[in-house]
Amino acid sequence: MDEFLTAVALVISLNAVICLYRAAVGPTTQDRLLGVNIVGTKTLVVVILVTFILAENYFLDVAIVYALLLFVVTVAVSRYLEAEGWKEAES
Amino acid sequence: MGAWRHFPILMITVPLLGAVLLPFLGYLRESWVPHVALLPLGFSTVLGFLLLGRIPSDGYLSYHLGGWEPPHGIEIRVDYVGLFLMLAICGITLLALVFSRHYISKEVSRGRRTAYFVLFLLMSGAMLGFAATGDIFNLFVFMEILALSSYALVAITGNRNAVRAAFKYVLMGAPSSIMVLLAIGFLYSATGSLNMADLAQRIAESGYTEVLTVSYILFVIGFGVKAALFPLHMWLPDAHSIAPSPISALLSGLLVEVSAFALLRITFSVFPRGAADLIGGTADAVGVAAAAAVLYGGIMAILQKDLKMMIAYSTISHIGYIFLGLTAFTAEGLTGAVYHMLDHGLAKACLFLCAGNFIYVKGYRRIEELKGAWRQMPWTCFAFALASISVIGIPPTAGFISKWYLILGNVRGEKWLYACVLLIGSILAAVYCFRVIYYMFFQAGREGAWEDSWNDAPPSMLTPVWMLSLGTLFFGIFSYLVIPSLLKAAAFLL
Amino acid sequence: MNWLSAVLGERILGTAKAFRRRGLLFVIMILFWIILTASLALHEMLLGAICSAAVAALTVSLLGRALDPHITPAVLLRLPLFMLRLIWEIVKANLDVARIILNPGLPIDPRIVEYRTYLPGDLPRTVFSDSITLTPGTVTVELRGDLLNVHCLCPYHEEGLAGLERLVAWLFGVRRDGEVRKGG
Amino acid sequence: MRLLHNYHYVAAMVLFCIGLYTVIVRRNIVKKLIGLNIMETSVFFFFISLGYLDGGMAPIRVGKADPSRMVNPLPQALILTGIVVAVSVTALALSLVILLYRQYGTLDVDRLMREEEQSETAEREERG
Amino acid sequence: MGTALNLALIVLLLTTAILAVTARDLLAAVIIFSVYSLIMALMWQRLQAPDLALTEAAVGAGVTTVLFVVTIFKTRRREEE
Amino acid sequence: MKRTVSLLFIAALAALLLYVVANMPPMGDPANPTATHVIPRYLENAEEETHTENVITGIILNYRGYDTMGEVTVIFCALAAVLAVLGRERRGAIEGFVDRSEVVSSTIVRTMVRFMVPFILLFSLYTIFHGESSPGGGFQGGAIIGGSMIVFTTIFGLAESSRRVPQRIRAALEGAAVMGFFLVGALGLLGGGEFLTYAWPKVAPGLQPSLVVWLTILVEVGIGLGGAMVLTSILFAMIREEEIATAS
Amino acid sequence: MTAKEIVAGIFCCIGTFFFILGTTGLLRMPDIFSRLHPSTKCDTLGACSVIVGMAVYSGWSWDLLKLIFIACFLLLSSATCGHAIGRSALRRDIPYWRRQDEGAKSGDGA
Repeated sequence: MDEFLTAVALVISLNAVICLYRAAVGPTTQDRLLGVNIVGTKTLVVVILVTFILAENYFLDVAIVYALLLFVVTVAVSRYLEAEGWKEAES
Repeated sequence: MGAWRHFPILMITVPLLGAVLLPFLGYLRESWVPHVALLPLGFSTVLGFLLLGRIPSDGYLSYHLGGWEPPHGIEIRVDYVGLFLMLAICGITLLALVFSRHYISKEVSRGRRTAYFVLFLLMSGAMLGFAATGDIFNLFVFMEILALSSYALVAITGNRNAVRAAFKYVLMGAPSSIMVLLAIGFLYSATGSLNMADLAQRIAESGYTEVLTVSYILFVIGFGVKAALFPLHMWLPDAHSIAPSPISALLSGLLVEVSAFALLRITFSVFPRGAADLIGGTADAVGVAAAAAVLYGGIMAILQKDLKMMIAYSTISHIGYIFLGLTAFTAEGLTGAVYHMLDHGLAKACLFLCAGNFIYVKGYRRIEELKGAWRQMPWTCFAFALASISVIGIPPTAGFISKWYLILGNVRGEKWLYACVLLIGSILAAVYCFRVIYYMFFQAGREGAWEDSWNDAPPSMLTPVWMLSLGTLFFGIFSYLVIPSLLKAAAFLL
Repeated sequence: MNWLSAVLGERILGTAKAFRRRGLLFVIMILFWIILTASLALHEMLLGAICSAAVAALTVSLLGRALDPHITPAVLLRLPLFMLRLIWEIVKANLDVARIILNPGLPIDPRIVEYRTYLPGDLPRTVFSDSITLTPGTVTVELRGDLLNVHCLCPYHEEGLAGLERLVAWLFGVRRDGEVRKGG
Repeated sequence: MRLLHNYHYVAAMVLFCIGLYTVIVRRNIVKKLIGLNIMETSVFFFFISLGYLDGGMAPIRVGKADPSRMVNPLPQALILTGIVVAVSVTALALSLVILLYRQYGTLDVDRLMREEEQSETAEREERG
Repeated sequence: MGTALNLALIVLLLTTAILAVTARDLLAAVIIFSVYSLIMALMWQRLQAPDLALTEAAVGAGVTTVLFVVTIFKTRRREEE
Repeated sequence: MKRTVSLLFIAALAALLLYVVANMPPMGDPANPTATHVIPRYLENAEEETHTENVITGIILNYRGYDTMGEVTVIFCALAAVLAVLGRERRGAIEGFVDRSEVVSSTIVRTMVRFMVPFILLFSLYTIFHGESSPGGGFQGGAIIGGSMIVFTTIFGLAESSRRVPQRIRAALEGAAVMGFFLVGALGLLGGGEFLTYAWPKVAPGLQPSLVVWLTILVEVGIGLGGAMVLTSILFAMIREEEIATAS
Repeated sequence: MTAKEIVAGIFCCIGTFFFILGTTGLLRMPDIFSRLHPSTKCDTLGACSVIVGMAVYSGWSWDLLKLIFIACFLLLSSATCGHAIGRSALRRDIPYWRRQDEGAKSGDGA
């Protein structure tokens, strides 16, 4: 079972590599943020998988932190993206 | 074992604790802050003097924090050389703090004064901890406190140049800290220990010679940046000349020395004698760099037009002296290096504080503007001259003694070339110092540049200056009080 | 004496209300604490009670305002059913999106439509728009007052909104005319 | 092939060099700080790899776990301090960046230095 | 299989690091840097350091990123040519 | 020219580092110096000696407590440095601060943040208190509180946020954290032990185990709250759009 | 291979499938607004089904509750994050892709 879970984690992390394409290319910053958010979700899932691969259940705390932090970062950054101050800077 | 074995840790923590308490005082009574800030440092100084007779010159005081014995816990290890340096730190920071009280009204805005004193105390406490620790990772932690507070103190005036200089300093200082951390990692991977004494033992037994060598190289690069060794000195002239003068005095007179001292500890306490083949090549390279630093610093100092800039370049040159003493690998050279740390600390702090006096009274920074300064500010000018004599190395000042031992050490180590370089460095120092002295005393200034009556800086600024310059004289005349013990301690280190 | 009793009554009622909010928050928090600590030992529970009380006291003004008028025991009872239904909708949504993505022609015709909801208050609207985001081909991109801007992947996705609104209305016990059903 | 076996170390060193490259070569100061952070994390990564034990467990003794199979806790304790230091340095450097931008209007190191030269020449001319 | 996962994570790390360094848009660089921190934390968890994974996720990905974003918001978004 | 020199330097360093790595002890080998020298004692005895199940917490707070004291000082120093650079915040200045960006954040996000902040806070408390038996500890918990403050501040604005965590409270907690650490250290001194001994070996040996536990928890809470407040203050100082008075 | 493991494995496979789907959507979709759809839906469902699989795998234990909490949290947070990103795109007047014009056209929201 561990091998299987590791394989799943591997597939998901390879997936994340592909998602980084969006984060790298854009074209808008929102696209990048979205890509990053998705990579973060995948990382979270890998954390959960690793918890069960290593059979150390307190790693789930780390997963909770991941979920909280993903929310915090995405919301904070998109809030800054909304603000008007960007307009002249972006051009 | 009496209560005095707790003195080192109290010397370190009391300034730090004082730094934490100061903001509250600043909240209640802001005007008391400069006075109260003196208390913790004074306390440390007193403790240091009390400790003076207790530590033999061929032994050390080991203090186990939390009661965990060394390889497992952290050890504070104060040997004679370390105590010597700690006393120098206490004394010079105390004097610079006294000096600051009036001076900061000139350069630091009102809202930042409390922060200035907080950072000042943090910096002194960190320097003391840095000099005393016997654990290599703890060294890193205190180095970071030191670095953070010094970055902020360079930028504290908040004007354009200060912020730029501070940022330059961060850009060089932070990567160097990381290199030190990496070096610690390599060292740890090869030995499995972090305690300096334990490391010395383990290194002798360890088979991973490549790892140890590269670790030493990284230490040299990291501490070399912190100590502004020649090719890595770029941050120093800006930071030292732009910071407020008491801070320049600390940076130039102590911080750089303390970093060099850390490298000394690494070279002699961590890498044992048997490991000379590990670090020999690197040490030779350091010697070459140091020799280049002596010449480069001297020549650049001659070319400067700004007084503080000149003193800053002179510091680069003197760091070269200290490193040449280290790489001589003889007891005399080591003694010279340690004595030069003290002497250079006193003299450089004095020079920067004198420059601060000129800025405070007249706002003059450039060397040309000092023509005829004697007429108005004789006390400052005489102190400046005395300190300059020590920088050049003319008897009977401490500079002469330290240079004597440095040259002696290099001759004993059969490094004739370096001995010559040291002599040439002194000649360069004479050139740039005498130029200023000549301007001050023997040239007439521009019309109206200086008043005819004596109108010197306030006593609270003159006293530190004079105490520092008299200190160079004292340690020159009464060097026999210290030198034998230092020689013994150096032989013990080697 | 009349006004005094009125004032007192109000004060007591107000305190009771605040207390109820705080109590609710406290219960939620201590449940979360039990989940985190994964134990029912006495000292853990004591520590948890202290921490939860502290957090509840600190954040009641934050969470309470959003929760108070809407969260009733009935809502809590209906929540699991709502969740099940929502998860079913999410699965359907995913299959739908999967069909679109895997189609080589990418048959989408996106547009942003406006939708005026009759749900009152922040919490029901938030739940509604989050459910919209999670269900077929729709993402809420703006919520101003009772006006939602929804980005639809295909025109037919728009039709699902009304059903979803009914579901959320059922959860919070809201009728079409905007009245909140008491008690449920 | 020690290098292949120690691929964690290799990765840490490569990241370290990427960070150093950014700090030294890139001209934008925010970019330099990102490079600094990459350097820092790479060194932390190196430390943690040092403490790893094949088939080890996290050094948390829940139940009666076998201590000889635990990974080395010391580097982890050290790096915790290291992370704090890193975030402190970053915060300070970023506040310096804000101040620099306020006063120079640029984030480019070359321009900052050029400004400095200009201001120096201006000063020289002004003084005669 | 575990080695493959580790390698994949290292590839992710290197990719994110290079992307963060090369992106011309500073905000994008910072956002990608936060992913770098997240993946670094995951890597540390693989190396059995849960304490540090927690810290890095909270500090590296959370606090540092937001401080960077605030700075960029207050200064200039694009790298100058 | 400069660029070439830097590139050469980096290339040389990279080659050097890779050369070292090729000669380093193999990773994960139980016979490595790192795994055999100091560590066994920590792993064997940490639970009895420091009363923590999480060996890392035991090391941080007991064996290497002095480092942690330095770490707390570093945080404090960072705060002092940032405030020195950006200018101190005037009393009550932020509370009257008006958000200039004029963008009101979305209702959905506001509601969700309202909903999540209590959970984040409770989770961070859990992290702080359970540092000795599960991953976490003072600073981690503090950083998570810092995260909650970040999201709250960005969504609700600086004024609201600083009304909830006023400067008085922040300053008091920041100072108290560091001071508490020093005082706990000095407590060991009074009891006849060394600095940072969380016990009174000479005075009350019988009290020792419980004293260690309580002081450890006290220090953890101190670090957590202090660290959180420092991070919050740094964030506020950086967000604050108040022109500072530059004096020269 | 117990039944529990098989069920968990099936859930993991479903989750992986949805992840791949989400990635494909993220790459294929023409503009930011349509990219939000696969990310908020497929990724959330993928994550949730892996989490459910793990919950099945862990059996009746405290981990189950934690996993359920994480899943609920993920549902809420990904919906909110999707909304926040979409709103910031709308606010910044990023044009959205329309079928009729076969190209980007500025949409002012409605």
